Formats: sequence, C-alpha cells, structure tokens
Amino acid sequence: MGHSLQPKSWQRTLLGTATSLAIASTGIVGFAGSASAQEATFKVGLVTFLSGGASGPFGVPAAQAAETVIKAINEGTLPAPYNTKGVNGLQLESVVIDEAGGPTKQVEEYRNLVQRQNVDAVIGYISSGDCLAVSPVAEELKTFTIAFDCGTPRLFPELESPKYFFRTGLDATADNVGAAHYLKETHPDITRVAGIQQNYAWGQDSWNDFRLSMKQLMPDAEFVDNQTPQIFQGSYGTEISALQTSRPQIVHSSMWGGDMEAFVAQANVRGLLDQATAVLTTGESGFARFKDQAPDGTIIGGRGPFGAFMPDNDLSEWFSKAYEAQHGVPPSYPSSKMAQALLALKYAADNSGAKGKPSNEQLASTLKSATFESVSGTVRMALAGGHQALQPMFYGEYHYSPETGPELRNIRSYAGACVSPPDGYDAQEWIKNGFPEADCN
Amino acid sequence: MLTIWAILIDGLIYASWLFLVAAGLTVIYGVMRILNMAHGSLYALGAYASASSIGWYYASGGDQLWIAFALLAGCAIVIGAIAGFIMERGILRLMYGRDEVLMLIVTFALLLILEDLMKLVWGTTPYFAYQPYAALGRFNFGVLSVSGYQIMVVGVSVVVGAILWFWLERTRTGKILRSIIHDREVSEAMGVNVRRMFTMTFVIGAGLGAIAGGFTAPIISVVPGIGVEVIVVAFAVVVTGGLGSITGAAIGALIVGLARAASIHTMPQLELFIIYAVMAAVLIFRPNGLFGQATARKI
Amino acid sequence: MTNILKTEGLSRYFGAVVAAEDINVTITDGEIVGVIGSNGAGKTTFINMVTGYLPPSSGVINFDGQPIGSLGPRKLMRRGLARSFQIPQLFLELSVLDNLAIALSAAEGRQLNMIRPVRTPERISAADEILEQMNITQYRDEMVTAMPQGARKLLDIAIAMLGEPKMLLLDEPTSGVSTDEKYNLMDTVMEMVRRRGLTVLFVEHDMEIVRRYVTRVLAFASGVVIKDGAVDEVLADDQVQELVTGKRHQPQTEQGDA
Amino acid sequence: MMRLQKTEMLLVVAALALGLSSLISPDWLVFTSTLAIAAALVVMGVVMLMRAGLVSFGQGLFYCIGGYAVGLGGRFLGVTDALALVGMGIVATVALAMVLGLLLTRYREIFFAMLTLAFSMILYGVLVKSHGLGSTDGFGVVNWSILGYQPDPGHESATGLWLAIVLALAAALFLNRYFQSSIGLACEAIRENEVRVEYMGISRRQVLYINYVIAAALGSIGGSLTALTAGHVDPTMAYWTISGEFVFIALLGGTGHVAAPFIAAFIFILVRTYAVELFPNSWQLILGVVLLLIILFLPKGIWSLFTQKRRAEA
Repeated sequence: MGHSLQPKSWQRTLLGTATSLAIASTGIVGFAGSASAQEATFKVGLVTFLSGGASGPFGVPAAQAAETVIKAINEGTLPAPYNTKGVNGLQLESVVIDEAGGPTKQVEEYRNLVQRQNVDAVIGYISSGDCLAVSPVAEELKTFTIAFDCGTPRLFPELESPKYFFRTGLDATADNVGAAHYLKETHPDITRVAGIQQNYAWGQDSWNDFRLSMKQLMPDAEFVDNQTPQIFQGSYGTEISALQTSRPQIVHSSMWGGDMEAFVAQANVRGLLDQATAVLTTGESGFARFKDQAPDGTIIGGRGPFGAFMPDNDLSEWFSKAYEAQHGVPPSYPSSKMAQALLALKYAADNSGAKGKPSNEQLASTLKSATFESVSGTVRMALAGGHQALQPMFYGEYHYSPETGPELRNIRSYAGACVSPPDGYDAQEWIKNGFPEADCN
Repeated sequence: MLTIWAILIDGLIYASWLFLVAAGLTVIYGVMRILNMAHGSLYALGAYASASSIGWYYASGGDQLWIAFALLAGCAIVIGAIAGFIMERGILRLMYGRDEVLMLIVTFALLLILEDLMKLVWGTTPYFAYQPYAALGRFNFGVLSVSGYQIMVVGVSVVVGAILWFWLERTRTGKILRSIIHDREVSEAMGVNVRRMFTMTFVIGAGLGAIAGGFTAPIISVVPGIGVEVIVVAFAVVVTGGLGSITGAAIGALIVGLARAASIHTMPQLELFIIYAVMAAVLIFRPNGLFGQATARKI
Repeated sequence: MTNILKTEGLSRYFGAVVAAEDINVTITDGEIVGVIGSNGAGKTTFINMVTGYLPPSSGVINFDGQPIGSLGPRKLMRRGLARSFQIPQLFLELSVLDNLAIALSAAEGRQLNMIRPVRTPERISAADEILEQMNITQYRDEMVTAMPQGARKLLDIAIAMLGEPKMLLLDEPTSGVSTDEKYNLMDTVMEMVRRRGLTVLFVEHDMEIVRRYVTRVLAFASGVVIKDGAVDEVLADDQVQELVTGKRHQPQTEQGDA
Repeated sequence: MMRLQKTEMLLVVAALALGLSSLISPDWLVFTSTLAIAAALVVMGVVMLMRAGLVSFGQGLFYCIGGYAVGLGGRFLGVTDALALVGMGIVATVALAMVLGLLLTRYREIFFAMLTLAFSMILYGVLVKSHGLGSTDGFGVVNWSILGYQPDPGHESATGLWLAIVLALAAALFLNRYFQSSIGLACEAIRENEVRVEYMGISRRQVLYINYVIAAALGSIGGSLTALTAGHVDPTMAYWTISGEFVFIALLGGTGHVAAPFIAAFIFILVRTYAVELFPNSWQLILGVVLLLIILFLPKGIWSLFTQKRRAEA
C-alpha cells in the first residue's frame, strides 16, 4: 500500500520515531519505577465509562460522584460515622480508567491497575460483561474489588466461593421482580403487556425476569409483544408502531440512558404513552431531564434506593447537596451507587483494625456480611455469602409540572428479601417456583 | 393488513433517514473515491450543533418553531461544512493518490479524533432537543400514528435528493463532477481543477452528513458514540445501492428500510443483522451493488 | 501447414458502437502477420477476443484445431496462446527478477508451491538468461517502475514468451518506444521468435516496422478487415492508404474493453 | 537464501529471548505480551490479505470463532487441553473460511472490505441473540492445561506466554517461507496486476482462496490465545471496530516482514495502555493522531524504517 517517500523525509521520520520510541520506553521504565512505594496513601482504581453511550448517563455521573466523595473522605467532612479523615487514616488517591473497549481489554486494564499501578483496591464496572470477566482475575490476583453497578445475576453463581470480589448493589432480578410487584399493587387489572429492550444481555435478562415474575404475580396478563432494538439505536419509530399495533396497556422497558430517554420522548409524541403506561426499570437516571416528555404516571425505578429514591438521612442529604453544589445537577442513581461503593470501602478500611494500610484480606473479611451506613440507608451485605448487598427495591410514579419540577408520587418499596433470590437459587428458577423463602412484608 | 401499512410507512420513514445519512457518503465516494468513515462523526457533529443551538434557543425563552428549524439546519450545515473543509484541506489533501483502502483508514483515524474532540467540546451528558419533534405533533391512523416531524424528515430527504440530482445532472459543476467520476485522468487532462472540485465535494458531503445529524437530533438524545453507530449502516446502504450513485443510495435506502421495518414487525429477532444480510445478498448477485459500475483496467 | 488460428464471423459491439464485425481470419502455423489500422479500428478488440479476455458478441474462434468457446486467458495460455500488451502489464512494485520468477514458476504449469522459495537457482539462471538476451540485465534487481518504456516492453514480451506458447500476439510492441530503440527492440524480439519458431500476430502502427518484419498484413478499419494479403500489396491499396496509413482518425472505442 | 536463513534464526532468537524475559518481567507485562502476540497472529492474517491487495474489515469473524471454540470446548465438551482447544478453533475456522472464500475471492477493494465486515457482523448478531452463551456478556473460559501440565495458579500467564510464543514462532517461520514462495509472490502479483496474472496462466481465485483460508486460520489462533489468556470470551470479538484495530496494527507495522506485526502489536498495545492511563478522556484522539502520523510519514509502516537500506543493496 502507499508509495515510497523521498529519502530525506523518511530519515527525518526515522529520527522522529526513534526518539518517540525511546521516550515511550523510558516512560515504561519510569512507570514501573514510580509504581511501587505508595505507603502514605491508599490507591484505588476507578473503572467507569468515560467514552461511548454509557458514559453520559452512568460513567461520568459515577466518576463525578467519586470525585465529590473522595474529596470529602480526604477532608473528613463526611457525616458520621464516616467523619474521620481518609480511609483508616490514609489519604485516598484514585486512578480513573475508561471502561470502554470490551471485557478482554478490561481484564488487561485491571491487571495493569493491580500489577503495574499497584492500586490497593479497585471500584468500578457498569457493564455486566466486564464484571464477569474481571471477577475471576480479582480473585486470582487477590485484590479487594467492588462492583458498584453491573447488574448480571450470573456474577456470583459463576464465581465459586468469592473472597475478594463484592457488589454493593442489587442485581437486575430485583429490578424486574420489584416492577411486577408494583404493577400488581397499582395496576391490578391490566391484561396486555408489551416490552422494549435493548438487544443485549441486560435487555434479554430483564425481559425474562419480568415476564416470569408477571406469570407468577399477574397470571392473567398476556404478553403481546417484545421489541429488541439495537443498543444506541436512538430512533425507535418502527418499534413504536410495532408496539402500537399490539395495543398494550403496559410497556416494560429496561432501556437505559439516552436510549431510554429518546424512547420515552418518541413514544410520548407518537401517543403510545397515552395508550399504555411505561414501566422504566432504570427511569430514574432520566428523572431530572424528562421534563414534560414523560407523561405523568410513568412508572420509574432506580435500581434500588438510589438517586431520587434515596431515603432521607444525613449521608444522602449531605451527598445530594455536595454533589449538586459541585456538578450542578442532583445525583442520579449511578452517582449514588458509586458513593455507596466508596463508603463501603471506607467502612471496610476504617473497621479493618489494621495498623496503617489494611491488607486485601483484612478489607475483604471486614466487608463480608457487614452492615454499613450509606446514602441508601443501612446496607446489609447479606447475599452471595456476604458479598452482595441486600437492599429494598423502590418504584414510583413520575409527575412533572413546570412550577414544582419533577417529583415522585405513590412510591412503594419492597424489602430486599422480597425481590432478591436467597443464596443457592438460580434467579429464574427462584421466580418460576413462585419466589420460595421470599419475605414481602 | 394493518401490519403491511405499518411496514410501508415505517420503512419509508426509516429509508428517508437512511438516505439523508448515506447521501453525503456516496457523493464523496463517487467523486473522490474516499469511503469516509468519519461521516458518522460529521453526523454526530451536526446533531450536537443543532441540539445545543435548539436547547439554547428554547432555554433563552424562544418559542418560534421556524427559528428553531432555521437554527437546527443552519448550525448543522455550517459546522459540518467547516469541519469538512478543515478535514479536506488539513489532512486528506496530504493523502491523495494513496491506496483507496488506505484512505479508508485515514478517515478511521479522523473518526477516532473527532469522537474525542466532540467529547471535549460537548461533554458526555445527553443533549435533548425534543421541542421541534414534540411541536409537530402526530397524525393518527387508527391505532397507528406517525409523528409530524418524521413526515417532515421524509420531505427533507426528498428535497435533498432532488437538489443533489439537479446539481449533478443539470448544472455545469455537476457535469464536471460526473466527468471526474467517469474518468479522473481524462478530466484532469482536460484542465479540470480536480483539487478544487474535491474540496467542494467534500465540504458538501460533510454538510450533508451534518444535516442528517441535525435533523435527527430532535428525535434522539445526543450522546457520545451516536456517530459510530450510523457509519456501518450508512456503508451498508451505499454499498447495496452501488457506491457513488445517488439513485443507488435512494434505492438502497428503500430496500434496507423496508427490509428492516418488515423484520421488526414480523420477526424482531432478525433486526440486528437484517441490514448486513441484505447487503451481502445484493453483493452476491450484483458484485458492484445495484447501480455500481465495474471498473476494469485498460490494456 | 495447418491452421493455428481461425475466426469465423467474429463480431463485438459495445452498445451501438461496432468494435469488430464479421472478422474471418485464418493464420497458418509459422506465419508472421501484421495487423494495422487506425485507433479504434478494432485491433485490440480483436486480440482481446482471440485471447479470451473479451467474449465476442457473435462468431467462432478456433485455436489449434479446437474452438476456444468461453475459455479465458488462463486456459488459452495453457493451450499455447500468449500475448503482450500495448501498455506493458507488469508488476510495477516487484523487482524485475521477481516478475520473471513468478512468470517462470507459473509457466512450469504445476500447482504453485507455498513453502519453497519462488527464486530457485534454476529460475534465477533462466531469468538471467532472458535478461541477457534482452540485454536489460542492469535492471535485474530494480523495481519495474525504474525501467524505461522500451525495457518494459521487452520484459512484457519476454514474459509472454515463457511457457512455450505456440502462437504469440504482440499488441503494438513499439508504441511508446523511441525511434532509435525500436529496431533493436524488434530485432531482439524477432530473434527470440525465430529461435522458438512461433507463429506471431502483431498489431503495429509503424509501417516501417511492418514492412520490415511481417510477411502478411491484416488491415482493420472501423471494426472490419478491409484488406488481407502480402505486405506490399496491402500497403499499396488505396483504401488502406486512405483509412489506415493516412492521417484520418476515429474516436476511441477501446474504452469499452477496458 | 542466505538472508532467509538469517531471518529464521533471528525469529527463533527473538522468541527465546521473549520467553526467557517472562521469568524476570512483571506479571502484567507477561500478560500484555501474550495479548500482543495473539493480536499479532491475527494481524499476520490481515497482512497476508493486504499483500494480495485485499483489506479485511472482518478478520474479527475468525478471531471470535477461535475464541468461542476455546470457550465452548472447555465449557460444553469438557476439553481442557489448550492445544486441543486451539486446534478445534482452527478446524471450525478453516471449514467456514473454505465456504466464505468461494464467494469472497470474487471481490476486491471496498467490496471485499464491506463483505467481510458484513459476515463478522452477522456472527456478532447471532452471538448477541444466543442467550445460552451469555449474549453480549459472553462467558468465562475454564482453567486449561497443556499436554497434561496444569499451570498452578499465578503461573498461567507465563505458561500462556510460552504457548503463544511457540505458536507465533511456528506461524512466523511458515509465513516467512510463504512470502518468498510462488503463492506468496503470486499474491503480490495479483495486487499489482490481475490481468497479467491471468495471462500467465495463474488462477487468481485459487491463489486468493488459499491465502484467505490460511489468513483465517491465523485469526482463529489469535482468538484462541486471547481467550485462553483473558479467560473470557464475548461477541465484541466479532464487532467491526475490533477488526478495524487489526487493520490499524497491520498498517502500523507494514507488510514488509513477518516480524512487523509483532513489533506493531506491542507498540499499539503499549501506546493504548499509556494513553488510556494518562489521558482517560482522550485516548482515542491519541490513537487517531498516531495512526495519521504513521500513514503520513511511514506509508509502508514502521518496518520500512529497517528496510530502506536493504532494498538498495539487495
């Protein structure tokens, strides 16, 4: 390909490249050197989407939350019980990495973080694929790692006897079981249910869980259609007509971010949302932006007690204020979830009983089955043998008026034990068998 | 019956959007033999330009729909044209005469660069300029409904198509361009200032990409990465129709649009790869696409 | 003396353009035939059809006793029909030696090997010999792009002669070659032709060359053979002088077969 | 001939050096090197096609099949021997390539690029749809052994690197011969002038077909190694941007020499790693600029820096 160049220019380039390569290599050495010897500070790797479609709604809000919380941790300005400086007295230093690029690249980046950057812990991962790929590596490298957002129910079943890997949020099962419960209570007589999900694992799992739950809770409901547009497709005209032709009363969607907001706006204009009520399992992330584009009564969830669903307590109050002050918008659920993961880290470090820097083992054993305070209330690490949070699921109706702005009405919460399968159950089996051992009061 | 109508309407709507996206791509390829991967980024650029301008307009209390549209189209075209000019003069110009596929990679590099530049300028929070889309309301046919805005987009792409056709077939410039398309060496020999034509073509093509983005912005929420999503689809359309042919792009858009609508209404699970299946099928039977000409070497 | 090439009612149209019409030619073994005609008279079209590069619109071509039917250049080459090109068709970015090496390897007619180097000692010496005969040895390791037109023509023809063809079609061997090179070039080529005892059909614009090297001439004009006979007789013909050797020119139609 | 021998010796030495360095170099570097080698194997395939004048935007298809063969073989067939898994990948790939090749050898330039892209995107679509295989999340690869030897925890990466080195060396030695061979040269000849190739009596389609199938096999090996190393497979392996990355690396290195893809892959992965780390928000921009500079100043890739002199003497 291409054509030969004049000797002069290539000699120049030869020099250029040579020098740049030299710089690069010294760079490597430099890093290898500087990587070690980080005693005074506790170094945490933060992995979240900084590019691509998940960056706007999730990755960046989470990164901004981390910025806010880490600053407060280091200044010791958090409310009790976190009002001590740093984590176990150590200043918290963060390395932020873009989660884009797919699981293989993330495994590589994870190893770089742990083995080259010598981070003491890793917090991150929005994509389920990345969680599934990274968790075994975390165990192999014996590094304390918290997944703050990814929702796949397969995570812990596929990771036999985890020691170092934790998830401080709920998995997608809870979202959809919760949604079904909410429908049963608020829309008892609906019969025609449709769905629209992004065409990838998250969407497919969500629809499966929701369908199975509905079969249990509302056996009369008929599933008239499920559309699976490509992720980041943006324009849903055709899908909307397809849904309209099937005349649903409820449209369930696990779409998130820009896709979800775009779908709502389009479905609203096209009148689909006059005919049917939308149930948006991640709708909260659009709470501050829907304005009058989402019709009143639209049912939205926040993947747990996060974002607008945060209960009133000192921490959530402080967090909402601090976050809005620093970033201009109220925190959405990804922000809260990141905050929760960082608080979990601080909790584990402060209570590890270690002198100076706590070891991965100390952190892990402290967080395992622990109960800690968070922006979402009191969190019990009660699932997956103490490695995953057990939290209530919240749903509510979106209402908007130009005067009062957006608000949530008719909020209902469902105990964690009601929406999450107990250990030892495959999520779908658990639902199919009618939620054994579920405790819904 | 209902479904068939739905398929036709949705297919047409989607096809018109596809044509808007693909037109610039095919013009540029036809004249310059560059398959511009950065076309998607120009689309995104236009989307951001129009979304932010409309957002600003309504935020500052404006409520005149026509001004919003003027802003939408205007900002998109201007920023697209400027970006196109910079890309052509700044980078592509240095690469002319290189292998066709190498140019593909050059534009791939431009795509990477633009993606991040846009992120630096507009950040990552979704831009949401739904007002024009909402303002045009909808038309109901029984349970079916079509948004007025979508119908307008159909109109826009028809107009764009017509203008392009007139420009290429009826104007002097068009004549020159067609001569370049037919045989660059000869037209160069006949004293055509090919480079100037290239700049013009690329700027226009870029503008078209940006317009497509501009008119799409009110429908979608504008986030990083929307550009990358449309490129391959646009490629598929253009290749199906035959590279460098406006008619081809239009027909290709219709075929792909209808095929996709049909699959969504009847078997949604195929939607993800229907476009590629159509492209592959067409290429198997017409190796140069529907309206593409084979170019063999002279001996 | 047997016929090696025989065409019957051979025609080719590009849309409305007549590139060749009702061409009936018989070439016997060992003949050296010149083809003359102004641009667009159908000479190259004729060669392209005969070598299977361009399917005729109608008519039959017999080569070496069998109809070539729909055989392509590759199959015909295997049957012993080789050609050179008006614009030398060489591998510009490869060295001259490699051009010959691949040609030699192909000429051996065996399945191409994917492990043994193409530059076997035998092929190298064979290549050197050819370069010797053509006295273009100095370009051996240059890329073809480094060679002057004349040398490229020679290499192009040399490659055509590999693989023991029975018949050789030369498409304007001297076009683009400076007048002082011309005769050396033709002498070298004809020397090799004679040594191999090939039948040659060559298209030529330069009547001097034609007079000097051929025994028989086919005169083409706007796709038709207007005269076929001994050199002097044909070149003396008024019609030929008006349409061919005269200055009259017709528009290019050879775009078509490009 | 002499130079050929030398190249081969150099390759062996380089391989040994790299392998031994794994004893001292940090684990992350070992891991990264393995991924780089895996990528380089796929890129070799891309380079083979480029030498024949074809650019594939769908080599991810075979990369992905190689990866999934490892994943599925381990998970559903209980095969745990790395070599066996790689072999299964190759078989599956070659079978598919032999079918696709029949069609693809008819296409050139953009059309070849787009068709290859289409096929890999179709596989992507199928995998995304296959819920049993974890859809876009993919699934983990079981612990593997090699010829009965089960690398003990912590030493997988070193073993993986050795495996990669051995396979890559074999491939490199073969390609080095291949590029000098009749078919290898015929590919370049086809790139230069198909008309002449046909008139020489060479079947273009046969040559391109063989070339395509071998390139596919290399892609599969690369995919299998990636899967074994990263311990996870997912459909993104077949997504067109991944194929684009391979083309990127191929251009970076150039088509001049078998060693080029390896050097290029290392540089690419290091540049990307540091870009991601130092400029988490604009690493794509950096990659883009690097790519532009390469194309602008080294149109024949980094390797052209080494060859300028030889060309003159040779």
